[in-house]
Amino acid sequence: MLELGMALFSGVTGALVVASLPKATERLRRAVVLLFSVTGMVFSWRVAIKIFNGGNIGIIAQLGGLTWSLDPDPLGAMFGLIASTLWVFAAIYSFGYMERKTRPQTYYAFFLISLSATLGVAFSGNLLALYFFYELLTLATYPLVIHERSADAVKAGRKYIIYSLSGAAAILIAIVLTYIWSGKIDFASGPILVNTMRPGLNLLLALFVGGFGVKAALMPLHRWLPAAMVAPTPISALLHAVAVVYSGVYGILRVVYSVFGRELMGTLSLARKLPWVAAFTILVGVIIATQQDVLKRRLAYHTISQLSYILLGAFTLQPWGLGGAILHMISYSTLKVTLFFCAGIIAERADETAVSRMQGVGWSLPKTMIAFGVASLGMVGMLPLNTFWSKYYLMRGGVQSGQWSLALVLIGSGIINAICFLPTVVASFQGEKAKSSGETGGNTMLMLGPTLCLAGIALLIGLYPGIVWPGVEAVVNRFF
Amino acid sequence: MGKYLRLAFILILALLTGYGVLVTVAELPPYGADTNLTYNQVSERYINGALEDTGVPNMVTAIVLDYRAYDTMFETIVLFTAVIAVLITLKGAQEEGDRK
Amino acid sequence: MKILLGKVLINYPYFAAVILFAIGSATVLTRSNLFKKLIGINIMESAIFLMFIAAGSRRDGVVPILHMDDSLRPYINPLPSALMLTGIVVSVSVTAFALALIVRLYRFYGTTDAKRMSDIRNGVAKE
Amino acid sequence: MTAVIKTHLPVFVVAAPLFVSFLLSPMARRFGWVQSLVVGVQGLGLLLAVYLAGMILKSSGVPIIYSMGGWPAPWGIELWTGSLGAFFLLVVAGVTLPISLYAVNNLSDEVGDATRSTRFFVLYLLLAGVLAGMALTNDLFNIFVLVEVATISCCGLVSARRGPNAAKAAFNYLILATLGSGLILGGIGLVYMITGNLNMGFAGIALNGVWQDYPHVVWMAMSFFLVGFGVKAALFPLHVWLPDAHSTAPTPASAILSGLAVKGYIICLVKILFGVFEVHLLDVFRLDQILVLLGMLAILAGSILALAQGELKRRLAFSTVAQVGYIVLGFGLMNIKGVAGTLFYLASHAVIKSTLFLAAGALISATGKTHVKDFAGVGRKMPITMGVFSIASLGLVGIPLFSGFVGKWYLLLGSLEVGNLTAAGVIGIGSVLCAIYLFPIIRTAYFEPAPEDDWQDPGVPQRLALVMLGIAVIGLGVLPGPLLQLAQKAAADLLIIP
Repeated sequence: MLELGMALFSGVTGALVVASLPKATERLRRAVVLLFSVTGMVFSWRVAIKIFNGGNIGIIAQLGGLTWSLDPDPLGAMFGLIASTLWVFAAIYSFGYMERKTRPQTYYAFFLISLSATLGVAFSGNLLALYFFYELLTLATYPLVIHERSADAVKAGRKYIIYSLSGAAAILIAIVLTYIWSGKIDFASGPILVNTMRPGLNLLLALFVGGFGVKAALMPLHRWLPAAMVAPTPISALLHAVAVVYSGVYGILRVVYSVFGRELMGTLSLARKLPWVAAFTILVGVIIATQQDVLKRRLAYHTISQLSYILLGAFTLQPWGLGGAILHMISYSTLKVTLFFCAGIIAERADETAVSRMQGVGWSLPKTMIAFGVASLGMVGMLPLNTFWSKYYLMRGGVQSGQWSLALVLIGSGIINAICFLPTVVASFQGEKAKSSGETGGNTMLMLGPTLCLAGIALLIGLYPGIVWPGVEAVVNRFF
Repeated sequence: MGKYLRLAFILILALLTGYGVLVTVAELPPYGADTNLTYNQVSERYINGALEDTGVPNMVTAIVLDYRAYDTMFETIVLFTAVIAVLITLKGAQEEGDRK
Repeated sequence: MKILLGKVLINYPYFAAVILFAIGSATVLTRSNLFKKLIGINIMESAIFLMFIAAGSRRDGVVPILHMDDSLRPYINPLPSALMLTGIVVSVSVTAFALALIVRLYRFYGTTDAKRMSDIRNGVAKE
Repeated sequence: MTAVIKTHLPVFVVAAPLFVSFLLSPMARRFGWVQSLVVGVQGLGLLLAVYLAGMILKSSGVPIIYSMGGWPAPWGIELWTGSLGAFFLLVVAGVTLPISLYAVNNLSDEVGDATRSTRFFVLYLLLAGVLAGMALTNDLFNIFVLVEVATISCCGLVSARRGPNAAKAAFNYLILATLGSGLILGGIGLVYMITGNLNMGFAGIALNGVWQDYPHVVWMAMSFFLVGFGVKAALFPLHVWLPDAHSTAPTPASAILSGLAVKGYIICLVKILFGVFEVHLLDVFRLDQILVLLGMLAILAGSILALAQGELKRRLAFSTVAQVGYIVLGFGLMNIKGVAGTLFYLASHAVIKSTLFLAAGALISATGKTHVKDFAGVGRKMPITMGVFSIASLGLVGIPLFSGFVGKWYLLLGSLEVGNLTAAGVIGIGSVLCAIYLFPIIRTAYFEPAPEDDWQDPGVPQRLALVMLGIAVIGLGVLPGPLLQLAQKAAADLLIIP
């Protein structure tokens, strides 16, 4: 109860404190941001541990004539844990990144509100609360997308709002349909529609997947994501590679396992097509990524592709697939944040955003490029890294569901991933040493520290996957 | 072309409305008949009970000033409203000037 | 069709009201002179008054004022007449207000024609 | 004693503002405090409305019937304070109070000197009283007279604004509204001819017996009412007068016109449709489907037209066209959730749109600019105004925990319960379009650098009014309880479900 409240409100409280601080107190502001991010993280860890041990925390409130409930289950706790942990890293990285940027106050305030909104999505116990926090997340991240205030940023923000709100409208209609058909909207008592056999379920599934698919960047609903890359790098890293897009992915996982339930899903004709939508997104996303020259855009398309790994695992409706999906949620997020952080450092320090002109950057920014290289290897799915395990389980899930070709898609995508990133890493260590301000200087440690730390965590999980296994197991046991 | 199309549209609309109105007129209770539905308990009482109820031999007066005096109150309010509206329209709005 | 027309003929006051209503509303919608619009409104309202009064009428009916000598002849229905008194007052009020608005518009634009007013507003009017 | 007060309360609620409006002009010559008298009488009205609504709610919808002049129902005129009446009365009183508070000592720019301001308040009070009358009346011809007073006072409020544009808008409004009145009166005439009653309950009973003999007359009467009230309520293809009138009117007048007057006509239409023709006939003549269709059309067209407007007040005015679509659509759903939702939506839109117009007026008078792109940086300079504007926008878009969401939720429930997925989709699209036309204003206000001008929030009463409305938007969203219950009772009454 207390943990849940503390985790949820630390972000909003922090935002209020930041907003009320005087403008010129940069150090104090950083301390506040760090304090509240860490509070959020600590309490979501405590919530998660309690939930994984079979505990139960729930708050139910009657507001607006409707029932709202916060009642995290292992899946939600896992999502909250991933998001809040990465938030702390992003916060520290932001301190370095925002050093010479304008409007830090707005930035940090909305950064913290987004933390609350994301945790709200994670901890929501019924569809209404999920919808509310999902909308709130859209609104809270909008100012971050348009932080640069350039014409491009405003345009991207507009696109983001239109896509997200359209998706939310579809979700709302789907929620109302669910409520009318089954009379309940809470996740706690097993799948909502479990005993509902009626025509129109395919349509309902399409509405849900279409709605959450916007944020999960399921093709062809992905177009806002590359546009939103105009945001500051920590935001791209955290929100558009992890938190916001995960809220969409999380929504789809919820729909599949808590609204429809896997038995019902197995009988729907649309559900059999969904893995192929995900497979299509995986391949096309990564192929488009190889053709992008701007590093951040390449990473964006790559994100689109990787998110569908998780969805693919979920759509197989097999324990191995779901386990792989959860594991991929953990491992992919660490690596992708690392990649984005590296991209930010390269853009800041070497003033370079194009992949084709990266020769020699590796010599001037060796630590960054090593981290980048490690993360790239992870994206391919090499053994000492955590994504190896998640891909392995995803493939097992695909095979288990009797669809061999899904495993082939994953292997093929791994190869294209290699084409996508490894040449860049190799090229960066060739040629002359590029002009750069190097990896020293006031804010570098603040940026480099979290980056290396995350790469280290990825390696650690790769070597000892047992440390995250209890969580994954708890989630899988919840639904199987 | 667009003009003719618009004209045709208006014509069709007018014809349809006209036909509808014609049918409606034909369907209304026949004019002046004693069997009309308006001769029910309501008008009965106005006709036969007005003197007793209100002491006025003129039934229209009885209705206006007694049975439905609430309407008459609003009738005066309509007049009052119109007076105020005329005043607010004309008085004090002159300073916008004569453009001529 | 014949029966229809016959019935329409029986109900000729209503038919007249309908035609007046059509004339009135057509005037309102097609004329650009503000006075003509206003007159159209008045025609239209008269049409409805006519319809109401006709609805209250009765063959061989007499005015609804109680008279002692002759109670054989029926009185007409007094209610529509009473209602239309109110209706007429409403119509007068609307007319008065509309005239006031026309006066104000005339003071500014020097015309009572809606088309010329919008021309003047758009700045393309030529004397 | 309490019984006497209880029976006479409805009359008092209607008569009090009218009475004060008569006194206002002569009193204004002597005393300087008449404007606070207006606020006072509105405050009293709100208290009484809350009391009445509480009473109706406690007695679970048993109406308070008052026969005017002591003449019982088919002969005299009835005031029928049922759940619907109490509901709308509450809405009227709740919205007119902050608007009048906003108007106090704030009219000199838009309206003129003290005399003109007083006359403005006279018209304002007349409109308020007449709207209360609309909520309670149960007589067809009385509705016509009330509608006429409302029309003339609305046009008067528009023409109170200085400048020729206002006069032109008021004239167009007056002419078209009178055309609508003519149709309404014609409809009343047709109903009277085939039922012989003007009291809505009796007319309904009589109509139930005879409608099969006069199907065309019933159909014609329905369409007369629909078009007549449609013109006045700015139902989509008949909305042509609204944007000019609502955008040129003085700010408080825009607020009450868009927020309440339009709804008054809708309530009258609903009373006639559901009270005289009743659900059964509406069903037979397929009016439910027509209403849903018209509503969807209005939502889409209104929102798209609003998008095209560059002027702030015009954009808000077109948004009203779209929102009227939601309300009409909800009534067409003909189930308890849809109708209750649409009633709640009506209330929440009354609050939200008044808030938006008042805030927009404050912005325009502080900055002297009217285009939506001109308000860069206003959010920091006028925090209260822009904050309330943002809250209201979020409410209109339908973010959860703001009042618009509750209404939309029930509208969606209602439309999906009858299996109308298209309507649900249009409601969703409408919300997105609403976000597209409102959010850019908020973005420029908060996220763009402000010019050096010295812009400020309006004076204390105005700020108080804005804050009251802002709290109402959130309050209705978080705790809609009693109002929603009342709306549900009203819906049950309308649909004749015990």
